[in-house]
Amino acid sequence: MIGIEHYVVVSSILFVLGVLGIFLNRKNVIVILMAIELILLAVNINLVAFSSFLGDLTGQIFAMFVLTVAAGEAAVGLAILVVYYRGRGSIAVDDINRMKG
Amino acid sequence: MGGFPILSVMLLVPLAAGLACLFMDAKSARMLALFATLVDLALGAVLWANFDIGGAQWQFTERAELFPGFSYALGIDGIALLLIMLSVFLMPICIGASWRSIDKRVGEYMGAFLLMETLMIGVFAAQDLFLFYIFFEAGLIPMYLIIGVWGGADRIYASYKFFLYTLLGSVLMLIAMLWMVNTAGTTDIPTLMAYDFDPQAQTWLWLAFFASFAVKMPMWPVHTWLPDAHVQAPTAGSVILAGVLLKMGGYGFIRFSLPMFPEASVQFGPLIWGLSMAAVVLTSLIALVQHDMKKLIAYSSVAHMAIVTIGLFAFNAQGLEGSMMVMLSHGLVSGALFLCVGIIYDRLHTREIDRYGGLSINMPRYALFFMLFTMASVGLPGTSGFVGEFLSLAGIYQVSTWTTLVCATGIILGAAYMLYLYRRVAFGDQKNADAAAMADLDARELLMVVPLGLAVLWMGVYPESFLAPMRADIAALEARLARAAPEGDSRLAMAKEKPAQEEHAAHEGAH
Amino acid sequence: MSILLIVFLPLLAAIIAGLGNRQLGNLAARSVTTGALIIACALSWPIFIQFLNGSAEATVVPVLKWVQSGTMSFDWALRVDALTAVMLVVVTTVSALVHLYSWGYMDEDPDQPRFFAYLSLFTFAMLMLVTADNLVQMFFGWEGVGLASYLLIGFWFRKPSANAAAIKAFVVNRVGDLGFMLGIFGTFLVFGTVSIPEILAAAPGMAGSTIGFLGYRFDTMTVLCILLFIGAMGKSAQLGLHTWLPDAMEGPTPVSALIHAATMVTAGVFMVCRLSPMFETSETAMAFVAVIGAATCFFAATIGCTQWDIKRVIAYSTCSQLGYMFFAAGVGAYGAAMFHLFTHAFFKALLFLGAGSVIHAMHHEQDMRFYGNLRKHIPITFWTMTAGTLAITGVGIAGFVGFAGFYSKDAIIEAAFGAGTSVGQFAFWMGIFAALMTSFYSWRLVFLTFFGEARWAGSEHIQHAVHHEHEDPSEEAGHDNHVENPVGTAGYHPHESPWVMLLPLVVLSLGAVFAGFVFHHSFISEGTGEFWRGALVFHEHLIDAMHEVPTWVKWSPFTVMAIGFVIAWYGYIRNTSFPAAAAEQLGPIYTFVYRKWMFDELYHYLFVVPAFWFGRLFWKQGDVGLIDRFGPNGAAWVVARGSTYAQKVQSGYLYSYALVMLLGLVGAISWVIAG
Amino acid sequence: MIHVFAFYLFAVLTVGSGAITILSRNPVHSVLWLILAFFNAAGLMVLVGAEFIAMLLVIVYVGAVAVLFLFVVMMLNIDFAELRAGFIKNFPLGVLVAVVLLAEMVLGIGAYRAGAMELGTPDGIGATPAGMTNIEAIGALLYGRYLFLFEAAGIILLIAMIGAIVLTLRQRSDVRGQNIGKQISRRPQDATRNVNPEVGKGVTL
Amino acid sequence: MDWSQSLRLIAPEETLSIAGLVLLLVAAWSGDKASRLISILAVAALVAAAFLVAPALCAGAMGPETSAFFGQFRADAFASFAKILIYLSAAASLVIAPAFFERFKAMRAEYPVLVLFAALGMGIMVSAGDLVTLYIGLEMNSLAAYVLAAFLRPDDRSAEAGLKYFVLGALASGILLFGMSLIYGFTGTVSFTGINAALAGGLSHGALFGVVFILVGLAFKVSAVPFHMWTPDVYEGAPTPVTTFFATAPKVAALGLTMRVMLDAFGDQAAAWQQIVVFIALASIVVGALGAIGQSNIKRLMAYSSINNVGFILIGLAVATPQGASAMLVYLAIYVAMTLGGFVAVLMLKDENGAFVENIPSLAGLSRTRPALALGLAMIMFSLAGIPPLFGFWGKFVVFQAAVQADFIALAALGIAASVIGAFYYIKIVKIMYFDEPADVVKGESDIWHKIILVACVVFISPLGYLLAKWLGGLADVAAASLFFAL
Repeated sequence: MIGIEHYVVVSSILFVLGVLGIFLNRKNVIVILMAIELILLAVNINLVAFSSFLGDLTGQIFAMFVLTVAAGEAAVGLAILVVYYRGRGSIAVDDINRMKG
Repeated sequence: MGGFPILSVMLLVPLAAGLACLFMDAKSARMLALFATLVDLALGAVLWANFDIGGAQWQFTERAELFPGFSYALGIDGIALLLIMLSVFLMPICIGASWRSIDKRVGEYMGAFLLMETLMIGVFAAQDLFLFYIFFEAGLIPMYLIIGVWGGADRIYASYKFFLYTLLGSVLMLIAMLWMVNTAGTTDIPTLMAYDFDPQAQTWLWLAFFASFAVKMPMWPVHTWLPDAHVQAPTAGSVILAGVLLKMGGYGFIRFSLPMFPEASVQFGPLIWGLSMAAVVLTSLIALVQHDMKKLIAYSSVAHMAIVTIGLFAFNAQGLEGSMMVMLSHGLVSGALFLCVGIIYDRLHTREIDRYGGLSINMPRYALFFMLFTMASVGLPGTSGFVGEFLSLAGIYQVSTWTTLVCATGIILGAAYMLYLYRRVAFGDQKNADAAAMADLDARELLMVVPLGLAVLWMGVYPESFLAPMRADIAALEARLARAAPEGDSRLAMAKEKPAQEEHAAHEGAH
Repeated sequence: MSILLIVFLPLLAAIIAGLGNRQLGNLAARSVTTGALIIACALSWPIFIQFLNGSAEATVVPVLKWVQSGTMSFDWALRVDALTAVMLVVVTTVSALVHLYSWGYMDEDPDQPRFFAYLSLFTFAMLMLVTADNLVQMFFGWEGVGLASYLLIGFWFRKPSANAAAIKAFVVNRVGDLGFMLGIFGTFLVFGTVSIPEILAAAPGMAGSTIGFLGYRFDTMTVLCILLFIGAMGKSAQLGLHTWLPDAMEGPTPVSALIHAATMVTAGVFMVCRLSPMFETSETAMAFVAVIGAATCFFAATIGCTQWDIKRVIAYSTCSQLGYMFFAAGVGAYGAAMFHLFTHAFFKALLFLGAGSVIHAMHHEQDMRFYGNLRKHIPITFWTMTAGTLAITGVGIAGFVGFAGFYSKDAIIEAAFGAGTSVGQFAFWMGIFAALMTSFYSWRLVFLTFFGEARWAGSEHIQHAVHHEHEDPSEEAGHDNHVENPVGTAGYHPHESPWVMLLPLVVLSLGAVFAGFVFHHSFISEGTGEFWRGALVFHEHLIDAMHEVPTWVKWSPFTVMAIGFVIAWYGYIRNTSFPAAAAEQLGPIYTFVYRKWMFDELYHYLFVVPAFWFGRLFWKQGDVGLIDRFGPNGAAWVVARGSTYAQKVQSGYLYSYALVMLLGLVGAISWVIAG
Repeated sequence: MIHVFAFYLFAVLTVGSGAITILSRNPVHSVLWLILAFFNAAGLMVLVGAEFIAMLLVIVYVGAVAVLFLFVVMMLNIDFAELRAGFIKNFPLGVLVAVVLLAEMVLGIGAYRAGAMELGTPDGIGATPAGMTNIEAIGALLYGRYLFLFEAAGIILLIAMIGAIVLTLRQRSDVRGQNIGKQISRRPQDATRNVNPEVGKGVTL
Repeated sequence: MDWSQSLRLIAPEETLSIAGLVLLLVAAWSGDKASRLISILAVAALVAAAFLVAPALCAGAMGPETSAFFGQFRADAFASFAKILIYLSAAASLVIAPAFFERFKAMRAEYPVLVLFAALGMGIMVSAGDLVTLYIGLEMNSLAAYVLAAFLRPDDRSAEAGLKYFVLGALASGILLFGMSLIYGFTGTVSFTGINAALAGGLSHGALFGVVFILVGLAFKVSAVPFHMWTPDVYEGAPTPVTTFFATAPKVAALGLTMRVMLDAFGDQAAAWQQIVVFIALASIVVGALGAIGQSNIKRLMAYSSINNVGFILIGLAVATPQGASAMLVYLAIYVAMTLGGFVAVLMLKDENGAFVENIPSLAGLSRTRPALALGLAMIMFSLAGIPPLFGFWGKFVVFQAAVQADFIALAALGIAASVIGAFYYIKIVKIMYFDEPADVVKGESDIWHKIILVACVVFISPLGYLLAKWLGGLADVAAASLFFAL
């Protein structure tokens, strides 16, 4: 029988993959944005699974809000990326270090 | 005095004048600063005249509850009175010392000094624990600026060292204060002075306060900020630093550490004795080899302050009164010595001892006063230095003879380095033409040193004026310490065959 | 009360002369100070005489409250009793004479007001010391005379040697003062008071009690007395703390006469006598005093035999004589000690002032090797100094008549013997040897100075003086005389000193001649207790013992005096090559003694050098190298490194930021799991 | 049984395509793998009975977000050859930490064995009323109880819109934009002018 | 549940959102020309909203009547306290903005609108009564903030700041969300009250993980070490008015939110997370101070300073008592004034061409060229260092007082000892301004609004501030009490 544990494991793996995607990549910011989407996906799986196993719809409502916000976030993120690209002509993560120290 | 809030006025006058100075040109700033400090001196005289010796312990009290746990409470006892007097007495002299030697940013300078005066009086007059802390700590700012802006070549290092050293010391005290207030439920200093903290807790509280006061004092081995600060500060800065700021440490011990944590104080007595012994011997030896006059006097301050601490931690009337007298005397004397250095520094712009020599020839008046202050620093009887030193050592003798012996070597070493200094500066041949051409004290300088000289002699010949106001307070403190006071190692034991009651009488005499 | 005038007139005069300084002018300063002293002197003698004839009682005149702290209380007060009276006349008389003498001696000095101010200040301090009613005021005087001594030794402050000597005097004295202070503390601890009469009254009751000191327990009175005596050792230049006294001769000669012969250095003796009831309670302390005194007496005399500087010889002589006084006190003969103090003041001041006169005449040459044949040039000086020498060597016929020193020194030697203790025996023999040497060096001084051939030519001072005259063309006579003058004079003509200098010499020589004869009944005879009236402990039985000593003991001082005289005569008049040969023969011993038993070298390497070395060590290695390096600077370094590291971590890369966040997350989770 | 099979299929595909998303060197491929991950995640959601959210996921993510990504990837005109997805220098440390994190999460939460997780007890507010479908129940909650948040979410989308516009909109001076109002209000008399020039003088424009 | 009551309780939010929407329309209609007008109107709206929330604070509102929308939203005294700070600092960042953006010809009408919406989001954050509201508020603020960070398009650094902020912010949101999902799963509810009740029996491992994830996510928002890495870069890169905004309002909001979550939802399980907060607080104090020491850009320095200050504020959280919460609020109020003043002073540093000076060495000798400005900045620096008698000391004082009262003596002692490191760089600024020879760089004229705000802030942090201490402390006490009021 598939229990809640399975879903939590899957979402945990996805979450860790997303986190990995953020900091392992050094060339491409877009992939980082996608990694963020993966994290949010992991959260959504968690929420939905909990919601279902609890028999409580709040989780699904929450997931909906997360989806909504994620869409907005993606838009803003890509917009910033575009601005950045226009200024610097690059989206390599390695180049994003004009400010440090 | 009726309900006249004289302490508040004393705080307010320099504060207001200081703020006004910021917006003034050099000339009027000087005049205003002098005027304000003289007004405060006059108020101080009124304060002293109206202080009722033998009256209530706390007089001239003012109290305004600002909010729970913090009130604007002022009031003085004899101890505070004397230290306030010291402050207001030195301030006009400081202004005078800066009259010509400070020519840049005079308004700000005077402002900083007047602010300093407010804070100093505040420290001694505060009756609320946190009010005290605020005044105590705030002094860092003007002093930092005074050293940093108007100081010597290496002023940045010195000002940082001064600021951070003392800050680190005092922040720990704040924690202890918070704990005390939390436990005792009051911020009122007089109440706290009578509050019996758990001896276990006292240990930590005492250490926290010690961290602050030891640095401020300064005690060996946390004294190294002092030589730098003194050397770099302008003359008046050194005067006020040595004259009053160092006394805050001693005042802290006598106002907080001893009465509030008697058991812990006794417990840590040997620590203090050890540090003081080290301070006396080490810093005196160091003073002996200095080439820089101010540094020499700075090191001598460390040694003198060690006499204060042993007096305080003798836990008896002689020691306590002695250390108060040392503080007052050191305030005058080291201030005066720094002034003496400043006077010749203004002429030759060097503090290098070897550049001077034979000043007695061309500056006889200067030499006279310098000699007077040197002797007072050495602790010659008849000058202020003696009374305190003698009483402190007499006090500690009853508790620890070793400490007495070691610290008393200070009178030998002190004589050695001070006379060696005097010899190199005022005696000998005139080695440098420019030093030989220096003019003797002018009227302004005489106006500064003469009052100091008179005060030094007064305190030496008739110290009763200074002992009387604090007698009752010291007695109260002694009584408070009595329950924990250690039995000295010099205890007298009568011969066996003596009748019992005679032994008893002898014991009473001895304590 | 006249005592107030006696004490405070000199102070007033000192203040006037000191503050007036050059504006006041020489004459005014001289007159004010000397006048004050003469008045003080004139007022002192009646007091002394009243005590002599028994018409005065001990009194205390309160002046001003001083300190009251807890149970410790002491005031400014002037005590007058027999002991004080003796000191009063000694101090004021010698001081007045020295003031007067200085009119002449210091005539050419540009800084006279300062000098006279110092002298008067000294007198004031000394008077405060002798009139002290409590130990602290005595300490005030004690340090006050130290200050004056410092100032006067360093009076010619341009001379490096004078400065060094002044500092040395002050610092070495402070070592003694340290002991004194500890003694006062201990006394207060034990008796609960510092008032001398009260202490003395209570002292016998403390016999047998013990006190803790430096972690050990000692007999109370022994500790206290020895500590106080250390103070006396410093001030009175006793063995170990004596090194400052010879150097103090850098000061002007009147100063040496007043301070380093007649008054200040005897303060230690005075103190021991003043506190005699205390010392009486501890045999150990007494023995200590006696042994130190006897040793000093011997040791200083040996050095005195070898020195060439006229003032140094007298200085070591002083040291030696002080030793006599101490061992007298140590064996219980306080009266004899005081008597010797009294007579010594006259003849030693006389000797110093005489030496000053010689030096004055010899254009500040002090080396006796460049003297000789002066008796014809300065006859009054010669005669007065001879009187002084007769006094110090103790010429007199036992039981009949003699010079001042005869009465006092013989009394001491007899008392030492009469005490009947082993310490007394030791002191006796030391005293005898010292008497021999006293006679030798005193006569040696006289012979070298006043007899023999003139040896002035070798002196740079004389050369300088002569050249000075040569360059003055108007001084034709000098040139002519030069040709005629015998070899060795270098054409120099010593002149007798002016009358202001000679008058004190004459007055003092009267004292040197008659003081012993006139006063010995009062000081050291049976029934003298009447005179002292409890001002010091007077052992009648010791007087008896003194009278009952064997005859050889009575005659031994005279005998050794005669032997010393003969040796001196042989070595410095009869066969002048003998001393050098003898010195050659003795070799290392001579050098050892000549170099003053190496005390200066020893102290230099034991204290001075290490003090500076340690000073530098604690400064450079301790404060800078250790405390600052690992304290503030170390902390600053750590912070700076931390800051660099923090900035390095802040690399600007997104992935490292994310990694740090992740590490934080993992850390937090690990923490809660572990917790 | 089919349930179990479906779960493992979707789970493996989700995780696998997620992994390839972040590891792929070509961002276009990444987007496509991401889409696959979303599809499978939607499948997982269907398995637990959250059809509406599953559909939403597909529609919103695949339909909008992923396409947006693709659009931007193409628009930025990136030199793909340059994007050789290199890894950071402390890659092993990163992976190690990530693995530790995963292990802690799985082990710590107790998801490694069945029944170890004790979920909370819902308060019943969000329970699906009897007879209502998932979508109806969600609708009721969303427009009832969560109305305030629903409105707030609208504002979030508005902010995202403003943000995206404000950041990327450029008034380019080299491109003449179309001013419709101006075009419409244009009259012949504004555009043409009759002149009668003298000979040899020409026309002043 | 009464809709009308709910709508009444969210009056400030309604004001702000309606104002935002209307102003957006105005902006769309009249373009950037109207940006000044829009700014003024936005400020008015913020001030109006502040007035609307004030009564709740003054009345010490707490309990069920402050709860709106089924407990999702709370309009209690605590929220009011935070909102007043948020709205006022948002208004201040609007007031100071035009002078800055005009220099770059980048003043856009959308700026005030975005700030308004961000303020709205922050208001929702501090009023959150459940996790969903929390998330919505947070994201509303964050999205606006990402855009604002990248707002200065001509400047590369601005875009980089936006990108970094966005990526890391999204990661933090992800962590936070994951934690929330766990909490939801292991408690079965999203409402704080429900969570609190559900956890009453103890913390399961899953819920514990949830708490930690949430704490980490929030720590990012308040820029506490080690989740602070974005702060210096973003503060440096973002346009100065935006940085001012970031350093003030969102800080208040995030801290308010953190307090709300940790003390309300997880308050009874404080033992589980206190030690983490203790560590974070101390680390923030130390790292903030260390990082600041080597800086030559004053905005970056202020960023580290804010990290450092957050450390002190978190000490108040670590003790998890009403006194601690009250102390945090007092500290926050003072912190906002200090930071605002500091950034306004930075904005006033212009060279003779009017270009902004961010380089610390350029401040050399400022006390002689611009004495008043130097004095103000020096006072702010001393105040940030916590030296009495400046008011900044009071903030530290109350925080440590709370720590000591809760028997966190060691924490207090360590924290205060570490504050000395911080003093080092604050007095370095003073040293540069006062002790060094003038570099004569700062010459430009300042905007009148900047002067007004700076003077106001300086007066507040001057010793005169102590006159307000009682009043401020009273309000903070009330606010903290409402936070601890068990619903």
